Amino acid sequence: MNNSVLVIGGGIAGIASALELANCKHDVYLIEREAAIGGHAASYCCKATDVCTKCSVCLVPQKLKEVKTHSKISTLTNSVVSKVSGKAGNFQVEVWQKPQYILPQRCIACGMCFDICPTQPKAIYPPSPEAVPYSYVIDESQCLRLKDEECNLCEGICPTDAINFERKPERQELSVGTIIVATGFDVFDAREIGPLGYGRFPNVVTGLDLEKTFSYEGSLKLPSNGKEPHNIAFIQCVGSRSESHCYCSQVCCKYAMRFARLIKHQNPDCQATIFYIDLQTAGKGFAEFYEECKEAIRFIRGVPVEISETSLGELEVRFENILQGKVGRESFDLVVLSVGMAPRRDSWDLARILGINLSDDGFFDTKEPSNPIETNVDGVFLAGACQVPKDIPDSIAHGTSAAERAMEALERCK
Amino acid sequence: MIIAERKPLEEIKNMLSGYKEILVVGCRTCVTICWAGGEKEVGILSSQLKLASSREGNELSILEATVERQCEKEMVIEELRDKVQEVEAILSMGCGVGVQTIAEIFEEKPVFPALNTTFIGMPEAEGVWVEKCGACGDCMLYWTGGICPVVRCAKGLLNGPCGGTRRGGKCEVDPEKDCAWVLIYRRLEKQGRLDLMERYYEPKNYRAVKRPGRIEAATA
Amino acid sequence: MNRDDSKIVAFCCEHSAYQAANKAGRMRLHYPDNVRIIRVPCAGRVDVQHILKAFEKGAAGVLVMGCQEGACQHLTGNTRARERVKYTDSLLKEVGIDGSRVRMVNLGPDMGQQFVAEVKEMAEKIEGEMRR
Amino acid sequence: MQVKIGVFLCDCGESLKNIDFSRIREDLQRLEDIAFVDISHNLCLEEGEKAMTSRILVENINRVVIGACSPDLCEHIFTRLLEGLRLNPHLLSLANIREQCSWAHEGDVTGKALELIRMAISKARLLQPIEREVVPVSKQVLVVGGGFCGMRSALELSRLGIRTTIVESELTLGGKMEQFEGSYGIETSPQAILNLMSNTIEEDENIEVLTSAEITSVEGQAGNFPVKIRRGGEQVSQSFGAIIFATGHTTKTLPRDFEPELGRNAISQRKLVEMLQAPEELERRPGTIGFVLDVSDENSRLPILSTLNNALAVKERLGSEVYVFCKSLKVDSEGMEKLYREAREQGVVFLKFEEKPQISKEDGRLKVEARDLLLGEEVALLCDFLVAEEKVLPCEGTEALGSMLNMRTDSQGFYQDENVHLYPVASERKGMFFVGGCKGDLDFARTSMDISSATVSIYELLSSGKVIVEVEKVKVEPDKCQACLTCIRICPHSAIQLVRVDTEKEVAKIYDLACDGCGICAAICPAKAIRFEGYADEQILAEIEAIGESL
Repeated sequence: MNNSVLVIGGGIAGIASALELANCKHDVYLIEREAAIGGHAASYCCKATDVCTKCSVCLVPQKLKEVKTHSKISTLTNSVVSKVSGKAGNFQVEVWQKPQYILPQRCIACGMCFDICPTQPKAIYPPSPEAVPYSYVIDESQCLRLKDEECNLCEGICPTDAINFERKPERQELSVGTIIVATGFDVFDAREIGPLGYGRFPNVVTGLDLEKTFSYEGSLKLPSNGKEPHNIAFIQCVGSRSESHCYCSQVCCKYAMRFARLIKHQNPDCQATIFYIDLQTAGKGFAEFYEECKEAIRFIRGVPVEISETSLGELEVRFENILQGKVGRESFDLVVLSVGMAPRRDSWDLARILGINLSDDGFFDTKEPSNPIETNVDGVFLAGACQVPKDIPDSIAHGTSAAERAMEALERCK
Repeated sequence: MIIAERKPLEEIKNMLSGYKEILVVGCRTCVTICWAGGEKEVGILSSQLKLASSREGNELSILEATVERQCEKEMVIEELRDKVQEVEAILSMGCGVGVQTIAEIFEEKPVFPALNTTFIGMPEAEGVWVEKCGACGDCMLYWTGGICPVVRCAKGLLNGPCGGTRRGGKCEVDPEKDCAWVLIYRRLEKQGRLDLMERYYEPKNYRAVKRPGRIEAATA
Repeated sequence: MNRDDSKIVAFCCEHSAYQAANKAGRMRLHYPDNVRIIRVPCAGRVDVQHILKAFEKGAAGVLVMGCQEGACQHLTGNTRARERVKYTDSLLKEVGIDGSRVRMVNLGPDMGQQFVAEVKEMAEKIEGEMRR
Repeated sequence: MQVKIGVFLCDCGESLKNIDFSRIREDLQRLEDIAFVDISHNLCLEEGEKAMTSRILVENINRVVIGACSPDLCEHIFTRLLEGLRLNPHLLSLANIREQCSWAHEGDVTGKALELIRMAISKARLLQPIEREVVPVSKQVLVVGGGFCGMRSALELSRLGIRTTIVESELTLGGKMEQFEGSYGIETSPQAILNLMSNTIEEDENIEVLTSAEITSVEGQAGNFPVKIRRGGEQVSQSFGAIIFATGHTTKTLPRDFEPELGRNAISQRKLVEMLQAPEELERRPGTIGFVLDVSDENSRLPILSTLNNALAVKERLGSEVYVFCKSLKVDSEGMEKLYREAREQGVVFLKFEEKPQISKEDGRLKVEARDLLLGEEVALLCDFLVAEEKVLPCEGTEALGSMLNMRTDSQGFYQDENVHLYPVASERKGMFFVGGCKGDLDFARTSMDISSATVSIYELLSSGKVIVEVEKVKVEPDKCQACLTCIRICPHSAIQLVRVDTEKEVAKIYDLACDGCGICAAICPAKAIRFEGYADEQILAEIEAIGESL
C-alpha cells in the first residue's frame, strides 16, 4: 500500500496540504503547472497602513521556504497531470513536464545569461523576486534559438550548464495513495464586461493590477501619465454575483477596502469611493477596520454599468444614484474593477482525467454540500479556491483539512 | 522591596566631572527587580557615559561590576576588592544602603549614588511600582483593614477621610489616586468591623524609632 | 568603528525586513552601502544595550526593522521593539545625540521599495548632520 | 577548545563582478584562527557540496563561515551537510554577500563584503553547539466543550489513533446543535446527526466523556499539560499532550436598539423554528413575518444564514408574506448567494436601509418604518411576527478561562488573538487550539475545516509520542535569575514558568518545546540572566564590533 500523496497545484492551498502531510511523515509529490510555486497569493502585496490589515499575504513566503527545504516534498514545476488510473490507496499517475530548457535545480540565478542575451526585451529573465524555485525563465516567443535561429550565447555562458535547448518534454509515472486537487482559480477577465472599458482606457485597472503595482513600485501612479491619483473609484462584484457567476468571491470587498485605506494612507488628500451591492465585512478582525473605513471612504450603493472617457481624459462613471433616484454621473481619474474569482478554464480536462464532477458554477463539486473536501471519487480530495472561492486564510485551513482527510483515507485503506 | 529610580544623566555627569576611571557597580536584588540598577542598567548607564564623554572629548574609562547584594559587606568585598584599585571613583547603582556600604568599605575612594531610593513598594503592573509602606516603626495596619493611611493618604491623616474627598472615592490632592480612607472604609465594611472607624486615634509618635534605627536580635 | 565613513546598523527581523532587503537586492534596487544588516529572529530580540553599543562603536544611525504592527509572529515582538526604540531615543537625547538617529520601521516581507526608502532617508539625515 | 574556522566563499559562477574575492581571501588568511579560505563557484550545487565535504573532512575545523547568497536559498543545504559530517549544525554563520551586498550597490563593494564576512566570523567564534533531545509527549488530548465541534474533533482524532477526553459543562453532549433544527435545505436533521455522533462516541473506547465537568486549572507545556477537572465535588487530575477548545458561542437577542418588549409579536429565531415545526398548533396562520438584521452588529454571517434558512422555511410551510430589513447582506459563505436568489424567487422581499428602522406597536401588530434605498421612499409595514436580530457573542466563561490560560481574546471578545499567524486554529501557546464558534461566527463549512485543521496539527505534534527538541537554546542561568517574574509575564507563548531548582531557590525556567525562539525575554531580563544561543548578547555585540574594522 502506498502512503504517498499527490498534490495537484502549488498554490497556497496545495502548499498547506503538502506541508501538513510531509510533517506527518508522508511522501508528497507537488505538481505545479507554472515555473514557480506560490500561485496567485505569492504575487500579492502587503496592504498594511501603519497597522496590519490582516490580509495574510505574509504567511506565503514562510510556507514557500518550508516547502523548498522539506526533504519529504518533491516539487515538479512546469508539469501537468495527463492520466490517472487505479483507485483509492493505489493511483497510477502519469505526469508530463514541459521541456526544462533551464533546469531549476542547476540554475543559481547568477544573471550572466540575462546580460548576454541579444534580444530586446530579453528572452531570458529573472522570475519574480519571491519565486520559489528562484531560477531564470525563458520567454519562448522571444528566444531566437527556439525560433530555430542560430544562437546559443546563454547556453555557452552558463557557469553551471543549466541551459540546454535539446531537452525534450519528460513523462513520469508516479504511484500514490491519495490525490489532493488544489488547482486554484482564474482571475475573472474584466474584458468580458465591455462597457466597463478595461483594456480600452489605461486608467481602468483591476484588483490584480493594483497588487502588481504595489508589489513592484510600492506606491500607485496613474498608468496614463504617472501622476498621483486624486479621485479613485472601486467597482465591486465585477464577475461575481451575476447570472453566469452565481457566487460571492468573498475577497473583493475586503481587498478593495484595504487598497482604498492604503492609498489614502499614502496620500491623504486622495478621495476614494466604493460602489457596492452588499459590503462583505464579516470575518475575524475586520469589524474594527470597517469602522475606520467608514470615515475614510465614501460608500455608494449600486454598481455602475458603464465607464466612458471625458474630454479632459478623466473617466466618467454612469451609475444609478439611488438617493436622488436618478442616473448619476461622476468622473474619477482612476477606476479599479474589483474582479472576483472564476473557475479555471482547464478544470474541464482535469475533471475528466480524475473523473470528478463539476458544480454548475464550473468549480469542482463535492460529495455532499455539508462536506467541502471529499469528491465523488473515493481518495480524491479538494483544497482551496478550486472548490469554492476562498481567501488566503481559508485556503490554508482548507488545505490542512484536506491533508487530514487524505491521511484518514490512507489509514482506512491500510 | 526597596524601589529606586535612576538619576538624570546630567546630574550623574556633574558628579563625575574631574574623574577619568570610574567603576559602575550594580546590585542583583531589589534594584534589579525594579529595573533601576541591575546588570542591564549598568550596561546602559556605562554606554551612555562613554558616549557622552567621547562626544565631549574627555575619554572616560569605565569598569562594570554587579554585586549579588550591595548591602552585604562580604559580597561587596569579594566582588569589588581588586576592581576598586584600578579606578578613581565608584558610581553605585544600588539603593542608598548599597552606596553607604561600599563607601564604608572603600573609604579612600569617593562613592557616588546613581539612583534615588524612593520608597518601599510593590509592582502594580509591568514596569509600574507603587508605594505601600513608609517604615514609620509603629504599624497600625491592624485597625485600618491592611491599608496604611500614613503613606497612601496624601495628607497622612489618622482620622480620615478629609472633607475634600472627590466623587468616586478619589483623593483631593491628586484626583488620579484613590482616597486611602475610602478604601479602608470599604474593606472594614466588608469585614463588618466598621466600629473601628468611629474610634478617635491620638496623634502618632513619629519618633517611635530613634534615627538612625538599630535592631539587635537575640544572637542564636 | 572609525568615525569618517558613518555606518548605519540595521537590525532586521528575519521574517519580514530581512526578506524585504533580499527582495530589494533581487530587484537590483540600489541603496547607500554604509548599511550593515544584522539578522535577528524577531525585532523583540533587539535590546536597548545593543543599540547603545552600536552608537558607542561609532554607528551614525540605527534602524530596528520588524513586522507590521499586529502581524508579528510572536505577537508582541514589534510592539516591544517600538517602545525600546522610543526609550533609547530618550537616552540618546540625554547624551546629546538627538535628531532621532534610531528609528523603528515596520515592513512586510514584500516591501523592497519601502526598505530602500527607509535606508535612504536615514542616510540623508546623517549626511545632513555630517555636513553641518 | 581552540576555535578553528573554515571559511567558504561563493562567487556565484563568477557573476559577482564587483567583489574581489582574492583580496578578501588574502585579508582573512592573516587572521590566526582561520584554518582556510576556499572560493567556490556554486556552493549550492552538488559539486560545491562535494568540495566542501572533502575539505572539512581533511581539516579538523569546529566552526564554518560561509559568504554566499541569501540564507533562505542555501542555509538548509549547509545545515544538512554539517549534520552529515557529525558537526553540530549550529556552529555555522552566514554572510549574505549577494542579495544584500553585490546586487544591492553600484561599484566595487569588496570592502563591504569583507566586513560582512568578518562580522560572520566574529559571531562564529562565540557560537556554542546546541544538542538535540527527544522529549516524550502524552498522546492523550483534552477536548473542552461537547458540542458539534468537540464531538467531531474527538471522532476524527480517534480515527487517527489518538485518545481524547471530552469535558462538557452541561448534562449531555450536543451543545448548540438544535439551533439549526428545521433549517431549510439541510437533509438530515441535526438531531439525527447528534444521536449518530453520540452513539459512535459511546462505542469508541478511544474517547472518554466527562459531562457536567469543568476545568479548574491548567499548568505545564505542550506535550504535557497537567489539568485538574472538577466533576461533581471530586477533582480529577490528568496530563494531556494537547488541548482543543470547542466551547462555541451564544446568540443573544438584543432588543435594546428597537425596544419591542419580547412579547407575543417580537419573537426570536428559536421561537420561529419551534412554530415552523408544528404549524398546526398556531391559532391562526400569520399573515406577514418580518426579519430585522444589521441593527446592532453589521459584521456577522450566522444571523443572515439562519434568516435566509428560516425565511425559506416560512415560505414553504406557512406561505405567509416575508420581509427582511437589512443593511448589507453577508453572503460570503459557500452557497449563500444561491440561497439568497432562491429566497427572492420564493417571494421573500429584501428591504435595504441606511438609518435604523423605527419599530412601534399598532393594534396588536408591530409596525416597521424605514427608508428603503431601492424604492427611494419611506416604507411602513405591519407584521404579525417580527424576528428580532440576534448577535453572536462569546460564551460567558470565555473571559475567565482566557485569563486562566494567559490567552488574549480578540476585539469582539472571542478566543484567538487577531494575529494572522495564528489562523486557522492555533493559539499563542503551542499545543492549545481553538475550533469553531468560540473564535467568532463561522458558518458550517469553515467550522468543519477548523476541526480537521486542529486534528492534523495535533496528529503532527503527538502521533509519534515523542518530539525532537533543541536543548536549552534559550536558557535561564539559575544563579543570575532573581525570579522577578518579568520574563514570565511578557513571554507571548507562556513558555516560561517558576520552578524550584537544585539550588532550592525558585528561578524561571524556559520549556524548550513551548519556546518559539523569539528572544523577547532575553532582551527584557533586567539581570541579563537569559542567554539565547545563536543570538546571544555577546554574539550580537561581536557582530557590531566587527563593523568598520575592514582593510
